[in-house]
Formats: sequence, structure tokens, C-alpha cells
Amino acid sequence: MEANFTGYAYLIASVCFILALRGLSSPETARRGNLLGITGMVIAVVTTLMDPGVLSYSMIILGILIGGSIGTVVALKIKMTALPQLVAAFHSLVGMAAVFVATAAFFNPSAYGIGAPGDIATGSMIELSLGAVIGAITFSGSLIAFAKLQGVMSGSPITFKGQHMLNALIAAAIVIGVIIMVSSQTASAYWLVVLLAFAIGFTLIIPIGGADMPVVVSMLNSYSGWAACGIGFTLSNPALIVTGALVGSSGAILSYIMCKGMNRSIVNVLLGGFGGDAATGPAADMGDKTVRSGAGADAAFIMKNASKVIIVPGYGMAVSQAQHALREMADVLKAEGVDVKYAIHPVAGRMPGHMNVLLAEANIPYDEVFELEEINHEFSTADVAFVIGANDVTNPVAKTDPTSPIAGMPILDVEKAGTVLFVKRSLSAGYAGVDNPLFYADSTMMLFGDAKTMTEEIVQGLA
Amino acid sequence: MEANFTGYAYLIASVCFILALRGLSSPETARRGNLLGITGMVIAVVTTLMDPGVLSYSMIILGILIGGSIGTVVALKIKMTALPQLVAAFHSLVGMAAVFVATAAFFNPSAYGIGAPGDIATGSMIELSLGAVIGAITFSGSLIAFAKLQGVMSGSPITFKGQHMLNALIAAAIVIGVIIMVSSQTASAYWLVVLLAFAIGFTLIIPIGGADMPVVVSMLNSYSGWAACGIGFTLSNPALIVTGALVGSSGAILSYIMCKGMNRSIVNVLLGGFGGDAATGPAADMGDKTVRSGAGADAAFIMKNASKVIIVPGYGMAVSQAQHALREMADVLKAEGVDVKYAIHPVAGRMPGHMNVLLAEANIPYDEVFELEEINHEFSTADVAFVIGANDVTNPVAKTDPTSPIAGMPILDVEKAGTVLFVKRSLSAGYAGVDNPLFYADSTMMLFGDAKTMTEEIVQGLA
Amino acid sequence: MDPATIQQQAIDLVGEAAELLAKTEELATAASQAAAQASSAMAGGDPFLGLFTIFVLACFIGYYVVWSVTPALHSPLMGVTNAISSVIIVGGLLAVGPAGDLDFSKVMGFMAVTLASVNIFGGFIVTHRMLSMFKKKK
Amino acid sequence: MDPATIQQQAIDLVGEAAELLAKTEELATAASQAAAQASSAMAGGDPFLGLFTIFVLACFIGYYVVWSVTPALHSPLMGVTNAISSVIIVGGLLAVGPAGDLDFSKVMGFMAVTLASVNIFGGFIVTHRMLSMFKKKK
Ligand SMILES: NC(=O)c1ccc[n+]([C@@H]2O[C@H](COP(=O)([O-])OP(=O)(O)OC[C@H]3O[C@@H](n4cnc5c(N)ncnc54)[C@H](OP(=O)(O)O)[C@@H]3O)[C@@H](O)[C@H]2O)c1
Ligand SMILES: NC(=O)c1ccc[n+]([C@@H]2O[C@H](COP(=O)([O-])OP(=O)(O)OC[C@H]3O[C@@H](n4cnc5c(N)ncnc54)[C@H](OP(=O)(O)O)[C@@H]3O)[C@@H](O)[C@H]2O)c1
Repeated sequence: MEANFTGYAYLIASVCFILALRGLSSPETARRGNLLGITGMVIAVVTTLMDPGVLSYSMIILGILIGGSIGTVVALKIKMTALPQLVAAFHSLVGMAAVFVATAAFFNPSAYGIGAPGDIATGSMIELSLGAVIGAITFSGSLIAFAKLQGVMSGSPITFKGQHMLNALIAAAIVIGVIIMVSSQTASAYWLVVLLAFAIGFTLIIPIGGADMPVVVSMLNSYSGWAACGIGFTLSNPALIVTGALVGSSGAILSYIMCKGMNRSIVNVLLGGFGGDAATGPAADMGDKTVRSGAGADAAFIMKNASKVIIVPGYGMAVSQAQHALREMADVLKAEGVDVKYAIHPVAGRMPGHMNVLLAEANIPYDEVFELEEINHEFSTADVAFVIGANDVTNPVAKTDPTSPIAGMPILDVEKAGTVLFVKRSLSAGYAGVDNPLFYADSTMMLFGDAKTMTEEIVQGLA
Repeated sequence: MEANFTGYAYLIASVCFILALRGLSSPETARRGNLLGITGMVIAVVTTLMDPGVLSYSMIILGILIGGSIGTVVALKIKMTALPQLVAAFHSLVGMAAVFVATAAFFNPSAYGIGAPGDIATGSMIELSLGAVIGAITFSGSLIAFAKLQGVMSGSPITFKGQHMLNALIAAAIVIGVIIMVSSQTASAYWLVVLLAFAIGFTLIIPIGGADMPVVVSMLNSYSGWAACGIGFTLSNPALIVTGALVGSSGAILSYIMCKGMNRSIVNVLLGGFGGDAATGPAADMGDKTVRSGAGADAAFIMKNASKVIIVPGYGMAVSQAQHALREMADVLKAEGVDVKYAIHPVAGRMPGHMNVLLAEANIPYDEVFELEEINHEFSTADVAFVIGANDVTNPVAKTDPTSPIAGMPILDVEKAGTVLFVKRSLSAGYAGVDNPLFYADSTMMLFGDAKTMTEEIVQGLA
Repeated sequence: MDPATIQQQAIDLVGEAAELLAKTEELATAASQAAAQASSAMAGGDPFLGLFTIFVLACFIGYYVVWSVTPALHSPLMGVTNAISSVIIVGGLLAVGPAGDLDFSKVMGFMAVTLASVNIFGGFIVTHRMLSMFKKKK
Repeated sequence: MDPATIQQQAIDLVGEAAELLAKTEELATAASQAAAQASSAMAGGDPFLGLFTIFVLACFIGYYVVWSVTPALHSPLMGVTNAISSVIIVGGLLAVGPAGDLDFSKVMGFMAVTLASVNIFGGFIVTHRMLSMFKKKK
């Protein structure tokens, strides 16, 4: 009866987690989804606490209190522009927690009913070592990703000779180590494998450029899911398995979406060496072409007389936190009778859905914000495309030059609008390091300056 | 090891079935999906044949040969217009097969490892009785649906006083019978329950009109899925459970889609009394309005000079098998440089996807065929809407009169086209029995006659 | 030792042995129960629970996979589900399976196999016919 | 009867009893094995198979449910998955759980619980913050 009850409770928790993700299919149901996720977690934790083997409540409460308060404070304090690094940091914690659980299972298997120390069932050993290895890679990899995104560490790819060789060697060593560990079940073999897994997490991620980190973070998210699955098999716990599979799929699909949005393969991303700190691209060889540049007042005049303006935000808007000023600008324009919409490219900014969150933060209603496929045909009927801190996602080279690194990437057709306004600080390239010929087009006006400052200038010009 | 192998084989079969349905998400992958479905079935059958308890191969081969050849002949001979009744007939067989399996399990439980005769585990008894009851209802219900669709039996709803009372009584008797049967495990109780279930299948479906049968068929499809689930629990066979859940969901969702397309609730459908034999609607009270009618030559002239024609097929096209003539007409028009498209309402015809299959049968490429949401905005730019054998799905009353039985049903906006051509035999109403004011509109021309004959006339006119 | 004592001792011994035997049996029962429990706990509860978990997950999959079917293929969908729901042929095979004379339950099994076969062949073939008609513009 | 015979008989009896005992034990083992096997067959194979079936089905659900998430909510999706992947806290709870002195494995469990808690609270709260910003046009 006991076991039955526990099983049903874990099943209910799994269903809650599925429904939590399902809720995210629309903003209306998303909040309820998050609540369901919390419900599922409470059910899972309470059910485990009712296990007759779980008795040391004071320790548990202490752990939850410490962890919970740190998590709460961080989550409440964090700026929305720092989301990518926050996610990376959180992932590293999940990875480390998986390592701790696997270690506990290895040294005290009887708590999990998988055997006695040194005499663990082979199947459980394999599952456990998978959990430990994947967890360790997730931990160290996410740590590097965090450091690069936070700017603690240079974002440029750190490549060195023989790096692929080294990775292959460590990988081989891990495989051999796991085999030895599963058969011998000695503590030294276990620690060796975990250390090697930490190491390969570092060496795998270090050569990848800072701007590619979102793909890496998402991939590591996927890993952390599979690690949870591994632990779930060890504990014979369906809730862990289901949740792990959900998280694993989610990370994999987001990585896939990002890669497709950039028209690169995941292998290409992981081999590294691409995309260092932005703004290092060559802007020289187009120097003989003329650029029309203007001030905020000019932009204000153009937009005031437009009937339809489409705003295209990009990474630069996030950097300069221009979303609030942008919203103010849109409000003034709407008051003047201008039709204002927002167009979001799938990989605008530095993580999936990044722009949507920032615009939402500035109270911009989500039904004014459109995905690429929904709005791309509307640029031809727009008088102005207001591109703020975006670059690659508007670069027509992707459609014209098949040898360009961004060839084939889907592009927002801003050049079809009557006038294209570009807010950025210079003529330098974006994340992909590819020059944008649109800067030199007749219908383009460059508005040089920080995105936030320039937008505020425009708002003054509109007044 | 044995059991392991069997379990994995059933898992693979389940995955094949999931992928079979998944393949139907696009016509390109659909054929591969069907092959995967066949693969899954072969795996499931072969795995069961390898069970050490299964030995009488000659009987089995005989059964498969008899059944298989009947199925093959019927499937190869059947006309595409008779699909709805074919599906109904097949469902009744699944239902009966479920009853046979449940009966075998009841009288020889040891073959399934669920106990000895008269001493079956209570859980298994409940699952088994669910399988038998649902199976029996599916059988007799589908039989009625078949008879009504095939015209063996009048399609008019057969209602009588106290019919809901009678159904309630039988339902109560079934519940009590199941309780007695589960506790006493006597053969007489078993047979009584099965007989009552057969009876309620008849009495539930008889009051429902012939044209509502597709919803009923789909609902019974769903039932047959849940019956398979019940048997799956009895046999502890995950493949049956997964497949049953897939089929159950499919039937439920299709019923839902049909009800939504008709803007009626499933309860309203099941209470019956709606939609008898079509063409019985009153066409009198609008008799004072003028109707413009024309001949095939007139229609040919109008369409020849159009630049865009949207064809709206309906139930009448299926009845008269006009799809081949229609294709010929479209070919001639396309040769004349006319842009020809097809618009399919979700409940056009008499079963979901019915029109698509008929058009495909006439070799009309599926990328010329569009769903309601895809094409509805195009009627305003079309010169001609050619409505052939359709009626309800074009009736603007659904949008204007909130008291009409079809109020709120989504409608193809044919009235926005320059000219509306209606091919039908009279001014009588369609399935829903609601008069269509569009027949009397200025921009409408009625082409009275059988859909096929009229279309052939138009083709001649176009030559 | 006098015979009576020895006899008594022997009887005592036998009695003890019998007691031991009874205890062992008890232990064995306990062990077998424990084993059953452990194995069920491994599968996350009793066997029914495992199957029920599978059922719940399969319902989710059914929901998603069916909604992803394009409306144009709803008729073939009915054909395929018709065919695959006949996987209850598995139940029929098990019933007709046992060697030996034709008894009632074998007849039931035979009929189930026959009816399900009609459906399997009919369902897949009619679906194939429908699908092979769907063609793209050349 | 002479004492020797009786003694012999007694010894024989005890021997038989012991044999019986051994047989019972054997039977019990067999029974327990059978029970374990039966219960695993019920779940459609061994316990691992049941879990593996659940895993495969869950992957399908993951695939569908994630693709149905609207792109605008991909950042909250990362937040939620972050939080729910910390359900491995269950493993930590079991490790720290046993009563008694603080040993190595309990320390590991404690750390796992603490880290997972950071994530659970942090993940759900940051997601809630993001989601509460998404508003419709008034
Ligand atoms: N969203 C994702 O999930 C994701 C993941 C991985 C990679 N990426 C990549 O990131 C890129 C995103 O494209 P994007 O168009 O958003 O960005 P982008 O192409 O990287 O361009 C951003 C532009 O913003 C400008 N900028 C930077 N700081 C600014 C400031 N304070 N004020 C005004 N402008 C500023 C920069 O030009 P100046 O230096 O001249 O100011 C730069 O050209 C794509 O290449 C995509 O592949 C995205
Ligand atoms: N598709 C589904 O899954 C489904 C399921 C259940 C119910 N329904 C219902 O079925 C209806 C379908 O709408 P619909 O517009 O396709 O059909 P409809 O409204 O029933 O109209 C069909 C029309 O075809 C005409 N017709 C019949 N035989 C003909 C022939 N030989 N030649 C020419 N015309 C002929 C009839 O008019 P004349 O008698 O004047 O010729 C009739 O008005 C909806 O009301 C829907 O709710 C559909």
C-alpha cells in the first residue's frame, strides 16, 4: 500500500511537470503552468520525505533553507539582461547536485536499495556512473559558460594546438575509467572518473566563443536532463525519468532551434573558434561607399510622418537596456496615430526568447510582438523599419552570398521598408562578424550612438 | 531473458504505432507511417507467436488467412465514397474481437496468467469486464452506424418515448451486473452483462440521425481504443495499452473536431433526433425571392473569363462522384490561365478528411487544396466561388442569425467572391436543414442538376 | 540410556525438527513476499502502477500525435487507427494458442484472431490506397 | 526395541527432517524467485524494462510538449526546465535521510539538497518574474 501510494504520488508529480511545460504554449496559460511545476515539485519532495528511510529532518530543512534563500535572493535581484548567465549558473548547480547524489549512491548504496558498498548491481553502477559523468561535465561546462557570459573570463575562443586530440584522449580515459570502476567498484576509480569528467567539461567549452555560449548552455541543460534520467534509473523513480526526459528534450530542441536560426550545425558550434567578443569585424573594405547618418531629431521626423513602423530589436538593445525608452517612443508614436509593431528574429539577442522577455519587462503587450514568419511579409507595407541594436538578423548577405558564414540563415526583410533606421554605435559587424551592406543602402539612415541614449533623443525629438 | 526480449519487442511495436500516426502529419511522410504501422503489427504478432504457450499454429494461420483475405478483398473493392460505412463496419469487428478475447479470458484465465476459472483476481475481473462491455457497445453501436450509413436502415433518427429512461435503466443494470459478475464470477452473470451491453449499443445509437453517424463512428473508435486498453491491463501488455490510448485519443479528438466544426456539443449529438435524411428542409418560405439559375454553358462562360476560381466541394460531390469531372474542368480552366484552388471546410462531406481523399482520388495535387483558415481570406480576391454539392458550409446564416442551429459554425466566405455558382439539384437545404439565403443573392447563379452531369456539361461548354 | 529416554529424545528431536521446518517455511514465505515487494518497488510500485504510468504517458502522446495530424489526412487516420486497434489480436492468439483439443476458449480466440485479421489487413490496405492517391503538383 | 535401533531410527528421523528442511528451503527459494519473476513479467518484463518503457514514452512527450511552446516563451522555458531538473533533490533527500551520525554519504546528500534547493527556488521564482511581465494589450 505504502509503495503504491508513493508511486501514484510520483506519477502525479510527473504529470504536473508535463503540464507545466504545456502551459508555456501561450502566455495566458504560462503562469498556471509555473504553479503546476511548483505543485509537482512539492509533491515529489513531500512524498520522498514520507519515505520510512528519510528521518534526519533537521538537516534536510537546513539544506532547503540555505539553498532556498540563496535561490530566492538571486532570482529576485537578477537583472533581466543577465538571464543567460543566470541560467548557466543554475545549470552548473544541477550538474553538481547530480554528482553529489551519484557519489552518495556509490558510497552508501543501501540507502537506495541497490546493493552494499563495493557490491552494487552492475546495471545500477552503469546508471550511476552515467549520472556522475554527465553531471560533472554539466557542472564544469556551465561554469565556463557562466564565466564567459558574465565577463569574468574573456569571451574569445581559447584555442590551442592539439585541443581536439586532448579532448579525445580524456574521453577515452573516461570510458576506460568507467569500465574499471564498474567492475572493480573502488573509490579511487570513481574519483578518477569524476575528475576526468570535470576536466573534459572545461576543455570542451573553453574553445567556444562567448557568443556561442547560449547554444552551449542549452546543450548542457539537455545533459543535465539526461543525468537526472540516469539517477532516476538508479533510484527506479519514474518521476525523475520523466522529468529528465522532458528537460533533456527541451535543451536539445532549443539548441536545435538556435543552430537552425544561425544556419550552423551543432558540430560546427561545438568545434569552437567562432564568434569572439562582437564588434571585431572588418568594416574597412566598404569604406569607399557612402553612409547617410542622422541625428535623433531626423529619425523623430521620419517616424512621426510614417503610418507604419516596425521595430527590430537586437542584442545591442539588451546591452544598453533600451527597452523602456523604446516603449516610451512607441507610446508617443501610437498617440500620433502610427501603427507600431515589433519583429523578433528567432536568434535575436543572445538566448532564445531573450528579446520577448525584455520587451515584456518594459510593459510592451505581447500581442504587438511578432515572430519572423508572422511579420516578414509586412515590411513591404511599412514606412519605417527601426532596427535597434540588431545587425546579423537583418543582413541581406545571408540571402545573396552563399559563401558568407551566415548564408541561408533566415533574415528579417527590413530592406523592403520605405526607410531603414539603424541604431548602433559604429559601422562594425555583429556577432557573426559579417559586414552589413544595408548600412550603405540609399534608403538607410544610420543613427550612431548608444541605443538607450539615441532612443531618448528621439523621444525628445517627437515631443 | 525470454520475458525481457518479449517486453522490448512490444515496446518497439508501440513506438512503431506512435510513429505511424506521427507520419500522418504530412502527406509526404504518411506512406512511410503506414508501413511503420504494418511493421509494428508484424512485430507484435510474431512476438506473441513466440510465446511458449502459443502452439496451435494451424488454427492461427487459418484464422489469419480467412480474416486477412476477407479484409484484403473488401479494402481493395470498396469505393472511396463508401469510406464512412467501411470504417463503421471495421470498428464493429474490433469491438466483437474484444468481446471474444474477454470471454476467452473469463472462461480460461490460466492462458493469460490471471488465475483459475471462477477464481480470477478482482483487478483482472474489473479490467476484463470493462473490455467486454466497451467491446460489446462498440460492436452493436457500429453495426447500427454501418446500417444507417449504408442505407440498409433508414437514416432518420428513430426516437420513442422514454428512450432516455430505457438507456438509463440498461446502464444501471450493466453496472449492477458487473458488480455481481466480478464478485460471483458466474458464467450467467457474464453473459447477462454482455447481452445488456449489446442492447445498450443499439438503443443508444438508434435515435441518432444518419448524418450524425460520423461523430458516432469516431466516438466508437475511441471506445474501441479504451477497450483495447482494458484488455492490455488484463494481459499486462504495454503494447496494447499504448495502442489503445493512441486510438482512444484519436477517436475522441476527431469527434471533438467534428462537433466544433458543426458548433454542436457532443451531448447534443448523442441525445439524438438531429439530422435525418438530408434534403427534407423547408425551401418554401423563401419562395417569393427570385433565384437566378443558369446552364452549364453560362457557368463555363463566367469561369473562362475569370482570373481566379475557388472550388468548394461538399457532400453532394461525394454522392454524385463528381470529383473526376471536376478535375477535368479545373484542368481546362488552368490551361486557359485561370488560377484554380480548392477550399475544404473541416466538416465538408460526411467524415473528417472525406473531401481530401476524394479530390486526391481524382489526382488533384494536394498543394492546390487548402483548409478553411488558409484560404478564407482569399475569397474576396476571387472572381468565382464554384460551390459543388456543398451547402451548410457556405451558409452565412451561421454568422448572422444566433438562433439558427448552425449559429457560430465557422463558414467559408464564398459570398465575398465576385460570382457564386451553386451546383445542386434543388433549392432544398443540406444536412443541417437550414435554408441558405445565398441562393437568392444577386451575385449567385444556381446550376440545378446532378453535380457530375452538370460539371461534365460545363467542361463541354469550356471546349 | 534407557530406551524410553532415547525414544523421548528422538521424539523431541523430531518435534524440534518439525518446528524448525515450520519456521523455515514461514521465513521462506516472508522472503518471497519481500522479494515480490522489492521487485514491485523497483518498478515504482505494484505492477498495475507501472502499467498505469505507461497508460497516462501514452494518453499524452496520443493527444499530441493526433493533433499534429494534418486535417487533410483525417480519413487515413481513421483507417490506421482502425488497423492498429486490432492489436488485440494478441489476446486472441494467447487464447487460441494452447495445444490440445478445441475447447470453448480456443474457439473464442480463433474468432477474435479472424475478426482482428479482417481489420488489420483491411485497415492497412485501405489506408495505403487512400495515401497513394495523395500527390503533389508536378 | 533395543536402544541402538531406536537411536538409529531417531537419527534417521532427524536426518529425514533435515532433508525435508533443506527441500523446503529450496522450494521457498524457488517460490520467491517465481514470485519475483511473475511480478516482473506482469510489468511487461524486468523492472528495468518498465522504467525504460516509461523513458521512451517520456521522450516522445518531451519532444511534442517542447515544440508546442511558443518561441516568445523560450526564456521562461529555460527557467522552468532549470527548476524541474532539480527534482534530483529526491536523490539527495534519500542520501541525507537515514537517522544517525553524519557520515560521508549524508554530507553528499546534504550538499545535493542545498544545491538543488537553490535551483528550485531560483528557477521557479525567476520564471514567475519573467511570466508576470508578459501582458496583453489593454
Ligand atoms: N538569440 C540566441 O539564442 C542566439 C544564440 C547564439 C548566438 N546568437 C547570435 O547572435 C546574433 C544576434 O543578432 P543580433 O542582430 O541581435 O545582434 P548582432 O548581430 O550581434 O548585432 C548587435 C549589434 O548591436 C550593436 N550594439 C552593441 N552594443 C550596443 C549599444 N550599447 N547600443 C547600440 N548598439 C549596440 C553592435 O554594433 P555596434 O558595435 O556598432 O554598436 C552590434 O552590431 C546572431 O548572429 C545570432 O546568430 C543568438
Ligand atoms: N465532414 C464531417 O465529418 C461531418 C460529420 C458529421 C456531419 N457533417 C455535416 O455535414 C454537412 C456538410 O456540409 P456540406 O456543405 O458538405 O453538405 P450539406 O450541407 O449536407 O449539403 C450537401 C448538398 O449537396 C446537394 N446534393 C446532394 N446530392 C447531390 C448530387 N447528386 N448532385 C448535386 N448536389 C447534390 C444537396 O442539395 P440538393 O438536394 O438540392 O441537391 C445538399 O444541399 C455539415 O452540416 C456538417 O455539419 C459533417
